[in-house]
Amino acid sequence: MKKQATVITGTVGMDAHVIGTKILSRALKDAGFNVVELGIQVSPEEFTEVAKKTKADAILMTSLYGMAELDLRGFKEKCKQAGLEDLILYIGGVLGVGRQDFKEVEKRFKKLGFERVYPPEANLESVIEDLWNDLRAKGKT
Amino acid sequence: MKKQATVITGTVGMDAHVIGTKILSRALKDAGFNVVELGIQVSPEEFTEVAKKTKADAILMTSLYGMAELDLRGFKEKCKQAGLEDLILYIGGVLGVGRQDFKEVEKRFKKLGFERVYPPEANLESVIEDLWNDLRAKGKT
Amino acid sequence: MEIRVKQKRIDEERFLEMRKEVLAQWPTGKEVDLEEAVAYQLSLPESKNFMKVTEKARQEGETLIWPRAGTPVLEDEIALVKTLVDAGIRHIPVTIDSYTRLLQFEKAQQALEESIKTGRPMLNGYPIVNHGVKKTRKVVESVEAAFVPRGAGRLAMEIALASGMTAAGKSSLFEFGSYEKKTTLEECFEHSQYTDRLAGYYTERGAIISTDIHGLVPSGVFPFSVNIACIIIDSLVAAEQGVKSIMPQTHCLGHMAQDIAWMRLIPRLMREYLEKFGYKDVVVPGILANQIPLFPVPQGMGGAFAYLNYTAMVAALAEAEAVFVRTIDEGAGVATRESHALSYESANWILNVVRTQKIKCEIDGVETEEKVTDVEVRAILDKVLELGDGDVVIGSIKGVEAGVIDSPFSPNINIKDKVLGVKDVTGACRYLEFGNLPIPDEIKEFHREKIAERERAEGRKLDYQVAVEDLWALSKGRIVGAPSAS
Amino acid sequence: MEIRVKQKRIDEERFLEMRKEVLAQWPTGKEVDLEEAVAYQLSLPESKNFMKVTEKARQEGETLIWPRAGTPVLEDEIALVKTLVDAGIRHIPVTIDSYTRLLQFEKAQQALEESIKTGRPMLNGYPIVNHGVKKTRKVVESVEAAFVPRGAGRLAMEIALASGMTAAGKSSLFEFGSYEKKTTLEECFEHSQYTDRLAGYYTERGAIISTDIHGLVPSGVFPFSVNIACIIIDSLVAAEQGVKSIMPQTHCLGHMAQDIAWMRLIPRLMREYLEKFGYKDVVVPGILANQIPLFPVPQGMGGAFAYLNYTAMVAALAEAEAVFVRTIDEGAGVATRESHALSYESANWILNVVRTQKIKCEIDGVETEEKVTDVEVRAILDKVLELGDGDVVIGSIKGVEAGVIDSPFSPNINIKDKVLGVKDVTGACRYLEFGNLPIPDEIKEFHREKIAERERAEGRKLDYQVAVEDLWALSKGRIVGAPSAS
Ligand code: B12
Ligand code: B12
Repeated sequence: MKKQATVITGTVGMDAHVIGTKILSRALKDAGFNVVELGIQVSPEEFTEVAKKTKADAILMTSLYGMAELDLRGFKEKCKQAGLEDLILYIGGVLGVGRQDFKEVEKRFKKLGFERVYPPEANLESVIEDLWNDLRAKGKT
Repeated sequence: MKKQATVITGTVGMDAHVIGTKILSRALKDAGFNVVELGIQVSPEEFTEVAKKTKADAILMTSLYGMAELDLRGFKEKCKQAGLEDLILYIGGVLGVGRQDFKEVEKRFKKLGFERVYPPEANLESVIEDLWNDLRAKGKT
Repeated sequence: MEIRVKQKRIDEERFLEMRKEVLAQWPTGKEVDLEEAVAYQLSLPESKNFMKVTEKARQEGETLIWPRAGTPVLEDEIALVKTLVDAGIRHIPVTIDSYTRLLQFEKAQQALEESIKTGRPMLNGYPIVNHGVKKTRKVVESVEAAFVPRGAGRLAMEIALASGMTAAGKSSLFEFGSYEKKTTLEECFEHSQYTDRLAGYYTERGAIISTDIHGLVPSGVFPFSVNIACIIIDSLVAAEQGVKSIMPQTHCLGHMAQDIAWMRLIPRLMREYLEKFGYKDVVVPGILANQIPLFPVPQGMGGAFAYLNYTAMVAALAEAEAVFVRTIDEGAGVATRESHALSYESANWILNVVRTQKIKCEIDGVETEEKVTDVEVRAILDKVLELGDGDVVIGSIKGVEAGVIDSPFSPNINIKDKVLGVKDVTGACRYLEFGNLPIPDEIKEFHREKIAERERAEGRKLDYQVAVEDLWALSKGRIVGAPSAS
Repeated sequence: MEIRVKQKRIDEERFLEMRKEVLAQWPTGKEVDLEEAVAYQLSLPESKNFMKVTEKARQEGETLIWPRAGTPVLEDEIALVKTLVDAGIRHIPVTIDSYTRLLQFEKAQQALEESIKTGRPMLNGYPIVNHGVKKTRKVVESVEAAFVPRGAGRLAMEIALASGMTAAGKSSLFEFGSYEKKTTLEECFEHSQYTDRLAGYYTERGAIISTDIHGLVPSGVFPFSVNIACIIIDSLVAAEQGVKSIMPQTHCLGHMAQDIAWMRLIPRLMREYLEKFGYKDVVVPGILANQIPLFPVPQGMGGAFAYLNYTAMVAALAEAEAVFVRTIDEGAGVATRESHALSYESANWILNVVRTQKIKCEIDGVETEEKVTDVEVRAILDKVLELGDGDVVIGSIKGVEAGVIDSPFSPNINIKDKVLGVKDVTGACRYLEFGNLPIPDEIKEFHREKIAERERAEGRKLDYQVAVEDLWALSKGRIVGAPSAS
C-alpha cells in the first residue's frame, strides 16, 4: 500500500471564497489524501507553519478575489527559510483582477514558487492526476 | 424657386428587399423630390434607360442581398455609353455577402462609379442633405 | 380575366409531363431519377426526416433552433452544417441563393466559380441546382439532421428532395408577396402546386415530405391575421396535392401576448380548416416561431444577443417546437460560422433552461389577442371562399385583386398596399389603415381604441412616420418606436 | 455564554463615543463632520437618493440594473461610473476592495499606490477609506445616480455616507455567513448596529439612507428560506436602529417559479414582521433580484449573454424594481468598462422590451413555492424568537449555534454546515439534508418527494456529488446538473 500523502488546502490572504476550496478538499479526501483543510483567509505564514507541523507533502492554495499576487510576495523565500524546498505548491482560481492572459498569470505564479497554476475551469480529476504524478516524481508515494 | 430634381430609386439585380427603397422613396418625396420609384429587381440597363427618358438628376440604388457587385459589373461604362456622365449615383444597403469592412466596400463601389456609398444604418436626413449638396455642386438646383 | 388554376390535384400524367420540362432547365436535372430518389429517401434514418424530428421535439418538450445555412462552395457548406450540428441543431434550412431562386442558373454558375476561385462567397446562398443531386447528397449525408431547402423553385425542389431533404418550404402566397415583383398569384399557385405535388408523390410512396408555410409578407409591424389566412390557404393548397405534413411558421413580432396567441391559434385554425375541407390525415407536426422584425445595424452585440434570446424565451414559453432565431450578424450580412455557433449556443441556453422547467404560464391578454385574430382570420377566409365560390385558389386570386388580402411593404406590384400597421402603447401590432380587409366593425373599433390610447399617451397622431419608427423599435432596444428613429 | 448584544437602539451618547474610535482608524476619518455631512446629503437632488430612485422605478414600472462598480484608482472609478450611467444605470453599487473590508487600510494604501504606478488594478474594489470623503464626493458628483457602498465596514460607511452615498448595504448575517471566517454573529451584530444607527442618524435629520439586506450566504443550490429568515431578522435589527428604508435582495437561482415566488414573498413577509414588531413607518421601496449562481468559466460568450438575459427576463416578469445582473466577464474577473457597457445594454434591451408590455403572468407553481417557503420561513423565525425569548438578536445568535440557521458552503467556522440542497427534475432547489432546520414535517415530506422524483427519473441516489453538479448547471447551459460536470 502506498503511503497516504498529506495535503493542505485553503484560500490565501483576505479571500473569502470558500466554495472552491471546500469542493477541492472533499475531492482530495475522496481520492484518499489526508487533507488539512484550513478554510479561508489563511496567511502565507500559516500555510508554511502548518506545512512544517504536519509534514505535508503539498499545499493546494486557492485564490479567487484577484489579489493573490499581493498576498504572496516573497512566498518562495519564506518557504525556503522554513526548509520547505521539497513541498509541492499548487495554486488555482482567478489569479488576477480582471480578464487575464492565463499564460502571463502562470508565469507570474511560477516565479512565486508554484509548480502548477490552474485556471478556475480546472478539472479536479486531472488536478489529482497531476498531483499523483508529482508526488511520485518526488518519491513521496 | 429652385427646380424640382428628379431622382430614381429601386433595388438592383435580383434583390427583393423592398422596405428600404420604399421608405427612402417616401422620404425623398416628402423632401420635395420628383421620385421615379422602380421598386425591386431593376436591371442596370433599366436604371440607365429610365434615367435618360426622365432626364433624372440622380439614381439612389438599393441592394441588401449581398450580390450588388455582381449585378453592377461594367455599370460605369454603361452609364458613359448612355451619355449619363453627369448623373449622380448613390448606393446603399448591405453591399456584400457577410460582415464587411465598410471602407473596402466603399472603395469597391466608388470604382463602379458611385459617388456616395451608404451602410444600412444610413440616416436618411443626412442622405438627403448630401444629395442637396451634390446637386447644388453640379449646378442642378 | 379567366383564371386557369384551381384547387385541384394535378393529374399524374400531366405532372410527369411537366417534370420533363422542369428537369430540362439545367443539366443537373438529369441526375434526378424519381424512383431511385424515393428509394434513397426511404433508406434515410428518422433523424433526417423533418416531420419525425419535429414530432420528437414535441414529445420530448424541446424547442429546436432553425438556423439559416447557405453558402455557395460545397466544402464550406459541409463545414457550415457540421458547425451547426455541433451546436445542437437538428433542423437545417438551406438558404438557396437569389439567382437560383429566380432561375438564373447561368449567373449562379459564374458566381459559384468565382466564389471558388476568389475564396470570397459571391452568392448569398447555396446554388443547389448547379451543385446537383450527387453533391447535395454529400451535404445531407455529412450530418445527422433534417434538411429543408429555402426558396426552392421547381427544379431546385426536385434536386433537394432527390438529395434527401425532407421538407419543401415553398408556399404560393409567400413567394408572391415577398419575393416577386410582377409575377401574379396565379403563376405562384401553379409553381407550388407542382412542388406540393412532388412532395405528395414521395409521401404516397412512404417518404414523408413536409412543407412549411410562411404567410404573405414578413412586413414587420402588422397584425398577423392576413398572414394566418394565407397560411391556411397555402395549407389547403398543399393538402390537395397530397402533402400530409404541414408546419406553419408564425412571426414573433415582439409582443409576448400577441406572439403566443398566434402560436396557439395557427395550428388550431389550420387543423379546423383542413378537417373542414376533408384533408383529415394531414399532420401539423408543430409550430415554428420566426424572429421577424428587422435586426438592422446599428445593433450592438449586447442588443443582438438580447434580441435573439428574447425570441428564444418567447418561443420556449409558448412551447413552440421550433424557433428561427437570427444570428448576431443578422444586421451585418450572411453570418460567419463563428456567429452561427455563438448565437445558437446562446439561444440554446435559454431553450434548455426554460423548457426543462416545463413552465405553464398564463399571460394576460393572450386570450383577447387570440380571439381578435381568430375573428379577423375567419372574416378574411370567409370572404376569400365567397369570392372563389368555395375554391380557395380562385378566391385568393380574386381576394388579392380586391384587397381582401393585402399587406404594406410588399415588393409585388399586384398587391394593393392600402393597409398599414403601428404599435399600441404596450407594443402590440394594430391596424392603422384597414384598406379593403374585411375586418368586422367591432374589431376595427378595438384597433381604433388601441390607436387612440397611444395617441393620447404620446400626444400626437399616429401615421406612416410612426409606422416607420415602430419598424425600427426592436433593433433599438424598445418595443414601441420613438421619434428619434431614423 | 453571556450575550452582550441585544435588539436595542444604541443610545446617542454611546454612539458618539464609538464614532470617535471608528474615525480614528485612518487619517481620512477626520474628513467626516457629521453635521456638515447631513447638510451635504440634504443638498443632493432626488436622483441621488437610493430610496427615491427606487420608488420612482416602481411607479414608472421600470426595472433598474444594479451593476458592480469598484476599481482602485479614482480617475478610473469616475470613468467607470460615467460609462455605467451612459448605459442607463441609475443605482451604482460601489464594490469596496477586500483589504478595506477587513480593515487592512495600510495594505490597501500600498496596493492603491502600486495600482496608480503600474496602471494595473491591484485591488478588487474601490478603497473608499484611503480615498476619503473629498475624493469620493468627486465620484458621487460626477454622475446622476444613487450610490450604494458594498461591503463597507464602520469607517467605510462613515466615509460613504458623508460622501453622499445614500444606502448602506451592510447586514450582520450576510457578513457573518459570507465574508468572515471566525468572527461570531454577535460581533457582526455589533458592527451593523453601528452602521444602521449611523443611517438612522442621517434619516432622523431628513437624509433618508436606505439599507439593502442580503440574507446569509449566496450558496447557490439551496432553498431560500434560511436566507429569507435572515433578511427579516436583519430588517428588524436595522429598523430598531432607526433605518426607515430597507431594500431586500433575493437570489435568482434559476427556477422561474421559485425565483418569482421569493420575490413576491419577501417584501410581504418583511412588511408583516416589521409591522408586528412595531416598526410601522419603515418603507420597503422594492425588491432587488440578484443573479447568484456561479458564472464560472468556461462560459462562452453565448452562454454568458443568455444567462444574464435570462435573469433580466425573470426579474422583468416578476416586476422587480431592480436586478443585479452579472457581466459577461463574471467568470473571468472584475469586468472591463466595455464588458459592463455591453452587458447592461443587453440586459436593458430585455428590461425595456418586457416592462413596456406591462405583462401580467401567472406561472404554475409560483403559488406552491410561495406557500412552502412561507411556512419554512415562519418556522425558522418562530424558533429564533423562541430561543431569544422574543429578542431577535439573541435568538439569532442562539439559532446559529443550534443549527436553526444553517447553510452549506459558508466560510464561517461558526456555521454548522449540516444542510445541503439539490435540484429537482424541473430545476427547483430542494433540501436534501435538513440538518437542524426547524422545517415542519409535511414540508420535509414535500422536499423528499421531489428528491425521490428526480432519483427515479435519473435512476440514481442524489448526494453531495449531485449537489456539486447542480452548482455548475447554469454555467453549462442547463438548469439541472449532469454527471459530466467537473
Ligand atoms: C426583411 C428581410 C427579408 C424579407 C424581405 C421582404 C421584402 N420583400 O422586403 C424576405 C424574407 C423576403 C427576405 C428574403 C431574403 N433575404 Co433578407 N432580410 C430581411 C431583413 C431581416 C430586413 C431587411 C429590411 O427590410 N431592413 C429594413 C430597411 C428599412 O432597411 P434597409 O433596407 O437597409 O434600408 C434603409 C437604409 O439602408 C437606407 N437605404 C436603403 N437603400 C438605400 C439607398 C441609398 C442610395 C441610400 C443612401 C440609403 C438607402 O434607407 C433605409 C431606411 O433607413 C434583413 C436583415 C436585417 N437587416 O435585419 C435580411 C437580409 C437583408 N436578407 C438576406 C438574405 C440573404 C436574404 C435571402 C437571400 C435569403 C433569406 N434569408 O431568405 C432572400 C433574398 C431575397 C431576394 N431575392 O433578395 C441577408 C443579406 C445577406 C448579405 N448581404 O450578406 C440579410 C442581411 C440577412 C442575413 N444576415 O442573412 N429578406
Ligand atoms: C460566490 C461568489 C462570491 C460569494 C462568496 C461566498 C463564499 N463565501 O464562498 C460572495 C458574495 C461572498 C463574494 C464576495 C466577493 N467577491 Co466574489 N464571487 C463569487 C462567484 C460568483 C463564484 C465563486 C465560486 O464560488 N465559484 C465556484 C467554485 C466551485 O469555483 P472555484 O472557486 O473557481 O473553484 C474551482 C476551481 O477553481 C478549482 N480550484 C479551486 N481552488 C483550487 C486550487 C488548486 C490548487 C486547484 C488545482 C484547483 C482549485 O476547484 C474548484 C472546483 O472546480 C465569482 C464569480 C464566478 N466565478 O461566477 C465571484 C468573484 C470570484 N468574486 C469577486 C469579487 C471581486 C468579490 C468581492 C471583492 C466583491 C464582491 N463582488 O462582492 C468579494 C470578496 C470577498 C473576499 N474577501 O474574498 C470577483 C473576483 C475578481 C477578480 N479576481 O478579478 C469574481 C470573479 C466576480 C467578478 N467577476 O467580479 N463572492
